[in-house]
Amino acid sequence: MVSVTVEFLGGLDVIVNKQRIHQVQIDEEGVDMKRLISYIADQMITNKNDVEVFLEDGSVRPGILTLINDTDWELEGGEGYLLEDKDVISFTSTLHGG
Amino acid sequence: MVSVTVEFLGGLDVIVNKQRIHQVQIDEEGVDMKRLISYIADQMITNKNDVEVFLEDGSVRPGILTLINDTDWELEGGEGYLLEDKDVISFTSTLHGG
Amino acid sequence: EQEKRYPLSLEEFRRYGRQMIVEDTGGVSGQIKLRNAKVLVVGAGGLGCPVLSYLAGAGVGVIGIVDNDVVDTSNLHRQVLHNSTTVGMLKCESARQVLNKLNPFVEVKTYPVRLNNANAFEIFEFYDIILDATDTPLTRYLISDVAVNLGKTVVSASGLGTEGQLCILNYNNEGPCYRCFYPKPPTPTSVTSCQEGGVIGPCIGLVGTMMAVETLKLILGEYEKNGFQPFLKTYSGFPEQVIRTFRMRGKQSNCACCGQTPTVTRESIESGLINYDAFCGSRNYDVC
Amino acid sequence: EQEKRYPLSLEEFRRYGRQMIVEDTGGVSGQIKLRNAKVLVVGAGGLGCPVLSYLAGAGVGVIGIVDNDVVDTSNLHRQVLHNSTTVGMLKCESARQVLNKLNPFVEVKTYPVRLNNANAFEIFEFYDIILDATDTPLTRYLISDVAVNLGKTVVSASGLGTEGQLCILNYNNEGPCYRCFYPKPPTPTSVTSCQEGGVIGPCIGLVGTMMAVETLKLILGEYEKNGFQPFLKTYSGFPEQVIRTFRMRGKQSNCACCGQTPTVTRESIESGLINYDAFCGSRNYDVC
Ligand SMILES: [Zn+2]
Ligand SMILES: [Zn+2]
Repeated sequence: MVSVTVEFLGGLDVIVNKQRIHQVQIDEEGVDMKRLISYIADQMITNKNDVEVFLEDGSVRPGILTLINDTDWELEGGEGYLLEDKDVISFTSTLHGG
Repeated sequence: MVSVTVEFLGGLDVIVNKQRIHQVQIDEEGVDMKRLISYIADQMITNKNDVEVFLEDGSVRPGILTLINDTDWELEGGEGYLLEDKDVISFTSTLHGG
Repeated sequence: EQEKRYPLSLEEFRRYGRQMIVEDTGGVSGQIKLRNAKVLVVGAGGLGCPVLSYLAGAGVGVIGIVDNDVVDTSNLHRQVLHNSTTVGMLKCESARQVLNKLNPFVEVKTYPVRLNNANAFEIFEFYDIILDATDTPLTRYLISDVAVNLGKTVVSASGLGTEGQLCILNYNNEGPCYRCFYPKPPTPTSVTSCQEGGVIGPCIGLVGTMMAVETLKLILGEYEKNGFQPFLKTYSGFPEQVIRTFRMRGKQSNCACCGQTPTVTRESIESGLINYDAFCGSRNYDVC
Repeated sequence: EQEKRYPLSLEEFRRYGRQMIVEDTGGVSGQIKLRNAKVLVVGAGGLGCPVLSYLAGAGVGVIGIVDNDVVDTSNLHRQVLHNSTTVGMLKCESARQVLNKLNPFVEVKTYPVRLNNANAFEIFEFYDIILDATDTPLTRYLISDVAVNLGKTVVSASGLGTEGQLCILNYNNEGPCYRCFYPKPPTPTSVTSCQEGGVIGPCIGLVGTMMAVETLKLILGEYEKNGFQPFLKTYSGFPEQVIRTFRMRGKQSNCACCGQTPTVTRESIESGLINYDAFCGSRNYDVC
């Protein structure tokens, strides 16, 4: 079981009831980022048409940055990172306006 | 014994060797803010003429804000607050330029 | 004719459309709040320049500017609303000319005076929100004291070098005032103003821009919606750009101005009983 | 005569004195670095306006502006360098007029063209630092790709609504480039630009002001002194003003542009082999 904070930034909150910050608890052992991502797609995105805003080919869509405790997930092991209690996982879409 | 981080912001670092962030360890029991302040005046301010920039009538000079873990020390008990390990204590002088 | 049927003119829809479609602004009703708002900016210097531009751009109905200083070449690295051709002109007038061209829908009132005990109430009364963009402790106490006595909210900021600070005072007559934070004034010798201390243009400009954001939030009712918690924000530009938010004390019941038995009243201020010069030490008052 | 004896003229001392006394600027030697610097700003919109003002104010020797758009009334709530009397004028020209008056010591070069595969190298070559203040993914890839191939550092920012993002790309040819962060472009339909999304003036302005601070730090050698760690900063204005700093990946050895076997080369870009339109979807390119 693991309990983490998940943030949807840069406008991404539109896919999760316009709520930026979510407390997420997953009652499984060894939850990695890959599992969290599928959990978000299955359990948290209310309108299933919005899943493609978040996922592409089974992974986080290009243009969305994924952060683990304010650090690029590439530096933390990416999809294989094992979640720990109190981790803060952030997804932010890249903005393009200027 | 207690080990805390002490920050000198808003230009106050000039009185402590121009170093903003200090790790401070005091080998005593029951260290409160009042003791930390006297410790800073006695042990950390290198030029004794600078003590009056930090202290007035034995307490932190008017115009300097004192924060305990990013919270106004007035909300945390002021001089009587007992330090805990890993606390972050910040002193910042009030700026007036515009 | 058209003005009667629609709350905003077509030209206003065109001008403000891009901000009206941002959900936080509240669309048409938010734009009308902005048009009905009257904001006084004390100081058209490093903080005041970006504040004035963005408030005028957003369509704040009336903007007052208090500043009795004239534009100097040494201001221009940070006071980017003014320019080399307005050197020697009153800053409030130099600013007014630019704002009138930026947005003719906004009424700009100028007060080329030094704010003091005698004139502050008269100037403040007309406005909803007061912005403290000045540079001396003297004026910071005066602005807060007068605003509390008139029941106005203050957005107060300051900056020096590469750093800045921002807070909201007397929010809705519920939040703390300047004297709640600083019951005793600093000794004059310990205060550095930008006169002597130096300042980096975009660092003070960033804090001024933060003031504009806070002012829009006040007008649009953002704090009504989400609640107000007293805070002080600090910005530093070097070595890394960081905003920190400190949670601050609330209104103090023993505050000399906003407390239960205030001594800093309209009478004591206007009569000169509260002597701001002696209180803070007699320093040259220059909005810079 | 005087120019020969002193590195700066008396007029320059007067104009820049207040920033030169800030320790972080490095005084005279820092001011000379600023005077020798050549900075290109792509986009004179919501980000570009404050950047241009503060860089000109600070005394950056040559400032180039790339923008082929004209000023529209709907820009003015956030693009506060322009005004109602320059509606219809090219933005780069409108900006140049203001900057020339703000600081006659600064040379302003204008490029009223749409940046593309064919002209980017020629324009970029003259400059030391490139600022990406544009609003489409297409241009963000193009700017990063060309800068990497010419060995230039990029300050890249964007904003929408009440939020913004900022990073430094290809820092000193050591840091990551845009493709290191985003190897695959987003699908066009998932991208909102300010064309449709709306934006609050001082929020995008604050991010533009952050760009100016980063540019001054690059010119003054701040990152040489303290070391560079790849980062992405995000700003949000509502409900609370916050800057967050994310620690980001470094240069990727498999990056198509800055990696060990690059396919995105000057030749492949200029020949049109890299098709930015197809790559990112064909969207209208408008710097707004
Ligand atoms: Zn009070
Ligand atoms: Zn790369």
